[in-house]
Amino acid sequence: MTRPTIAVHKFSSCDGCQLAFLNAGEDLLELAGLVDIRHFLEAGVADEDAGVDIAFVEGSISTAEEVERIRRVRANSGMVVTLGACATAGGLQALRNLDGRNDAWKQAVYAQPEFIGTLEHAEPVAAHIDVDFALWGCPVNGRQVLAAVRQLLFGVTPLDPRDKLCHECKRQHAVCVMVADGRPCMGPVTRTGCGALCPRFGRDCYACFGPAENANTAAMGARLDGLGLPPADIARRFLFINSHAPGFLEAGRKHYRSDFGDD
Amino acid sequence: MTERKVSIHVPALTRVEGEGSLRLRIEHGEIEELALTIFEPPRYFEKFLEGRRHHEVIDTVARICGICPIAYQMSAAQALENAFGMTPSDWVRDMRRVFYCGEWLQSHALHVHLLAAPDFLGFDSVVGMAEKYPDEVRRGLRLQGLGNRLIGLLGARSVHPVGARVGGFHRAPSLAEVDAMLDKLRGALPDAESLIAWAASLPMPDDPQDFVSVALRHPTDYPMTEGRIVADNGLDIDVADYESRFVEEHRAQSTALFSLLDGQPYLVGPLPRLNLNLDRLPASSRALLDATGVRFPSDNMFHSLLARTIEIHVALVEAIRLLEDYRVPDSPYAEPTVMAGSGCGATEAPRGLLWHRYVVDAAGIVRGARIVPPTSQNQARIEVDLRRSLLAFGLDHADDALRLRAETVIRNYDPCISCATHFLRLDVERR
Amino acid sequence: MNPYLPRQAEVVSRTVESGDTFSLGLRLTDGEPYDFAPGQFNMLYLHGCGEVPISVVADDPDSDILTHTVRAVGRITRGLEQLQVGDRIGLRGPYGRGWPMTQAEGRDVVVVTGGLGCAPSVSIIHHILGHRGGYGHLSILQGVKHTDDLIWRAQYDAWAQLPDVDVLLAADVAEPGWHGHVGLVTALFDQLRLEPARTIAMLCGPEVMMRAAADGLHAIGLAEDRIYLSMERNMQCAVGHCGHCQLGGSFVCKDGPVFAWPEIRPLLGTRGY
Amino acid sequence: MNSSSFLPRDALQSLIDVLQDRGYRTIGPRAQDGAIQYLDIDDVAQLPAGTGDHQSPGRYRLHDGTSPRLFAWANGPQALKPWLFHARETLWCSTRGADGRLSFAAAPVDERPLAVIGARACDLAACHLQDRHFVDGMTDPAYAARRRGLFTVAVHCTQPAETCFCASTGDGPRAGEGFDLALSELDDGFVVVAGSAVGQTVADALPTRTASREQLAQADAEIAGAAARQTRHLPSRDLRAALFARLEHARWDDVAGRCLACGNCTSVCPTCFCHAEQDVPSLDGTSSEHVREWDSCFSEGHGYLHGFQIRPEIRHRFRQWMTHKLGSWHEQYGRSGCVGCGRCITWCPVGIDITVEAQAICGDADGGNA
Ligand SMILES: Cc1cc2nc3c(=O)[nH]c(=O)nc-3n(C[C@H](O)[C@H](O)[C@H](O)COP(=O)(O)OP(=O)(O)OC[C@H]3O[C@@H](n4cnc5c(N)ncnc54)[C@H](O)[C@@H]3O)c2cc1C
Ligand code: SF4
Ligand code: SF4
Ligand code: SF4
Repeated sequence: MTRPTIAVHKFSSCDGCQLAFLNAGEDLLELAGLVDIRHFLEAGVADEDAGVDIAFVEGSISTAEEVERIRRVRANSGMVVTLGACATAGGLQALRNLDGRNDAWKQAVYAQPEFIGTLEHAEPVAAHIDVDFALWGCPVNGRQVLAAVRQLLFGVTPLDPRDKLCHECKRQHAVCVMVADGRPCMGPVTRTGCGALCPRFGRDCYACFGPAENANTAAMGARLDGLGLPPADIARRFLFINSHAPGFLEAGRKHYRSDFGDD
Repeated sequence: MTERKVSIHVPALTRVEGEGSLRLRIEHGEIEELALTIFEPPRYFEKFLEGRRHHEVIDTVARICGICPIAYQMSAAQALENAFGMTPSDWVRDMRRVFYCGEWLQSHALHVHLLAAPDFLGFDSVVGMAEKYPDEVRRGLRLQGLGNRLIGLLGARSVHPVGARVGGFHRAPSLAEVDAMLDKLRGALPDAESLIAWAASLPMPDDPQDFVSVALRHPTDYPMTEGRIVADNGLDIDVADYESRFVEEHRAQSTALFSLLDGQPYLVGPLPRLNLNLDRLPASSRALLDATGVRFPSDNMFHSLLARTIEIHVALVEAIRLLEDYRVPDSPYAEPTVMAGSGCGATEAPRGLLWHRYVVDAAGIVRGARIVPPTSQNQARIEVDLRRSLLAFGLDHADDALRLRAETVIRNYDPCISCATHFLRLDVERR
Repeated sequence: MNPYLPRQAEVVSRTVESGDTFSLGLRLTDGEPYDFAPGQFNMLYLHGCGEVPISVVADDPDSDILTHTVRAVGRITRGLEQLQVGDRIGLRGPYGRGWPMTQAEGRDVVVVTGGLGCAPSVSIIHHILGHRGGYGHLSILQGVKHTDDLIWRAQYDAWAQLPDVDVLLAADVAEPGWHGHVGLVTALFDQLRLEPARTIAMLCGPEVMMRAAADGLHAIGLAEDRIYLSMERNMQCAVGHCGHCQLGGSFVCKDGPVFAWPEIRPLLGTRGY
Repeated sequence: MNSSSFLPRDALQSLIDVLQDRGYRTIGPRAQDGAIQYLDIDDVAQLPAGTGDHQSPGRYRLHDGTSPRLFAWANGPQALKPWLFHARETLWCSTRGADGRLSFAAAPVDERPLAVIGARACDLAACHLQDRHFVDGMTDPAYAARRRGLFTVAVHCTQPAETCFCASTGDGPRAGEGFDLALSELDDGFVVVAGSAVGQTVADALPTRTASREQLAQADAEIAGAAARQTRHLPSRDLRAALFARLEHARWDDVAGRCLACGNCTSVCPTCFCHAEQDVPSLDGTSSEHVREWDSCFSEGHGYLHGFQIRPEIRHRFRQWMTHKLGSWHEQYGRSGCVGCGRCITWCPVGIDITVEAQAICGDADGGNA
């Protein structure tokens, strides 16, 4: 029996999501026996253009070279799975897309901005190619990644939990930090996946897993307002790690004035 | 002798965090071109911070690097507390050290086993190495996993942990959790001990060279989260004075930025840390080091790997020491009194000194930020080392051997390219 | 007894019915008895992936093979599609209240199905044909979106040859050579040969189709409480615990899936129930 | 069984000790992470002496006081439900051999008996409802095993929160039945009543004395006072007809605009039973745990059919919740699914109030029979 082939590709990112594999401990060795890893630079395997069954892609697309490379990944891969917030929704670096700040920053930062080969926007992978499955989170949850790999090995689509974090928060018996402590928790609009880490640690969720299905961002914004957050702060609650995820972008823009100034 | 013309291009370096490439051109036995290129696109972190409230910084800077988020969080917390004129409680300082021990364990174990050791044992990757050295690889994965769990104790998860905040931690672990962790840490000591002996026995090139070691130095402890910045050239300054001696410079033909100390390349990371702080090692770590027979301070860059294994032991010993005295505090943090100001922070990331400065306004909103990661500090040094290491190795070696040697040299620095690519003042010249 | 625990079943046959529809013949391996009534369903379990409710199409009286006809639409059903003869799965059941075969005794029966709704109703036909004297005239009406979706053509042709059985087929979109009706299945009601007062109707298919059919049959004189519908809802446990299948106060898994029209009429078609 | 005795405050530890001696794991209220939670207790010192609470829609705060009382608070986010109907639990495990054969094994159930000290009337009523769901008819083995081993020490409620309305649903504040022991807390101790034969044997083992007439009178007065202080109520105990007659009421849209569909109300509700199942296989695929976890009618999966969502909008989900809880529950279990604990009001992050919404939709209903 031939083992399925996989590749892990890196684009603009912090490397944290790839660690879901490298941090897997014994599971990493087990995985290496179940699949044939053809390309994974950080693990020492380099064959960028290898044809594979499943390609995992970390990072957002933010240079012309990356646009070209992600197209090659698509062409060489049976399935493309995005790994984490950057690949799935643009990630933190997509903050530069807001209000054309990219150009302003380029001017401010680089002596010769015309040579900086970055695109105006840092974009999710799906803005450039078809994506078969998306794993959210900044970083992804390692257990979720391996579970997805397992389902793919079974020949079945992985589960895609899109429920609000509150469901999981309650299953974990965390005390609600919004109700019991007045914190601006984003759990009610954020998808599950992390295991409700922040509320379990007594703090508010900052939405690193992106928007949940049917997220009522208007009601959420109103609640944050009720907790005393100024509009710019409400905007920043939405415009953080998943600023370009549908739902969050519009919600953030509604409260967003300019340049996040305090008002 | 050599009349051949060699051009080696390693388009994508493997087993380094992030992506970089190396261009090497040798003509008539001379290195005509040697450039380590970082092609990770810039990620503008300092700009993202402007306009955000101080308490958002910790979660933001973690995202600069998935391998050493705690270093970013701890340097930032320190800098902001500094700006607010607050000193964290002893409990907080102890727990930060424990937190940091987790990162050293995790990052060093990852680097030693998954990234560097295959070089010295002649494997392409850890997967191949695991077949021949299953016990060693499993030992590494155990230590790495333990580091992750130790981070989780205070941070909930090991990549971009959520537990840290300005003023302390969001949550204090329970006694039961700490006890369970202590058991695991104690149980890992034999692994760390045998790891040091194993690392000392690895076939290492003997390659002495001149370099300036820079690290933090603490009055009593092995440096991690606090200290003055010192160097073996006599430098001894306060963290706040960093910018007066360290300058980032741009050089032609490279897209990366070089940090220089008084105009010269220098080295940060485990080897300089150890070289400068031998007298701060816990006694048991010191004894293990002495038993290797390797003389420190060492001027062999390849002893970085051995230094990492010593630091894995230090991390275990220190975490055990601090957690043995653990008590649950009344509050795991102190709320900062926000005021306008500016503050610096520096900690010893696994890869070396990580320096931050923030300017905040009276509302606690960040107005300016500067972050100097270890990889940019080592940049100049890596190129110097590459040039002379390859010459010492002998340019008439076959291409593959040259390439492997070059990669080995680079990987030995454990460069973290994601960290390095938030550079802000970057002048680019192309020909 | 743990009501959630599956039994092992072996795939003994696999038939492709159409592009996305296939039938699995399953045999329980534990040798324990298994009995079901027409209209009941099983939970089929794909190892490591999950469970789905699937109706029992028919049991072959001469063997112990349970046939399930499945349309591959999502995670699990596409996984089931990959099974080969000899593979093992989990099976628990049967569950639910099936078709009113007792109430139907001595009556004319009209079976109206849409799409894969034909699967759960094949058992009705088998039962009637197996107890031919016990029932009156049998009308079988099946509607599909496209003629390509029609499975079991030969079977329908065979049934149509039997005495006292009418088979009427309809397709919204027909390929050339189609002899059935083009349009909605409900338009076939004028062609029905039945005695409304002594007729019982059994419907299975998309809810819109069932509502239209129930209205249409009522209009031609069938009593409301003689019209039965088989409902579909999300089911996780199949024993009335998980709560997903609730339709008002009814648990579709145990109070249904077959309901008399008046039982569910108030909520049927109300968006959200 | 009905004779009342008095247990002095300083002898309360004996209750924990007796229960532990009899093999019970003892659970009781503790103030942790800012809320009263039912957790393991070994020592009365762990109980929340003097702690009280302020609750209002979407808000919960504990406060310290000087009272010696240990049960002078209204219920926290959860009570019995998580101990009987676990938030996440493996039902069975599937193992695949090298030859492809599968074998299935039920997950082991921790059958160690549990004693809960401090259960409230509303929670006992809710437990009774969950028994109807999980035990009567098709029996859930894990729930039933835990239920069999459960010993409840009720404490009649004297401190209702602003959000409580158990008096209006008829479920409190006095624990009427379904307990093994019931306590009334007074300043100097507890009036103890046994509610079962086992309860009586435990009561007999306690260093009690006879309760005085005054003590009994005060205990009754405090409970009555608690009922009188409740301000919220539902328009009627049976809102089935009224609700289902108003499925197109404009209020559903109004509440949908405010509702986050976060499912907190269903998670804290002591009677909600919905759950989902999923498989958690090992990485090598040889074994797989079939796990169930709390789900909610506010989740996407609850109303999902392939390619079709029964309840796509928040309005449908909220309406499903309320028409079930207050309406179709009557069809299923002969009463409303609400025991008036008020949790869904307090723990809703945006403070949606079931009594207000019910009033807005059915307020004009004639005793719910409109
Ligand atoms: C009583 C009953 C009898 C059925 N009989 C048949 C039959 O004979 N043949 C057939 O092909 N189909 C039948 N179905 C429908 C079949 O159960 C669904 O197509 C199947 O559950 C889809 O699962 P999936 O994982 O492939 O799809 P996905 O869309 O990936 O669904 C994911 C999950 O959602 C749930 N789900 C999705 N759709 C349905 C649905 N329609 N009903 C219940 N749960 C659902 C399941 O839990 C499923 O695992 C029947 C459904 C019911 C309720
Ligand atoms: S803490 Fe946050 S995630 Fe948890 S229930 Fe409250 S609002 Fe939801
Ligand atoms: S609680 Fe929110 S911010 Fe915290 S880890 Fe989970 S999704 Fe991310
Ligand atoms: S519906 Fe609300 S008040 Fe009623 S029992 Fe449930 S949580 Fe308590």
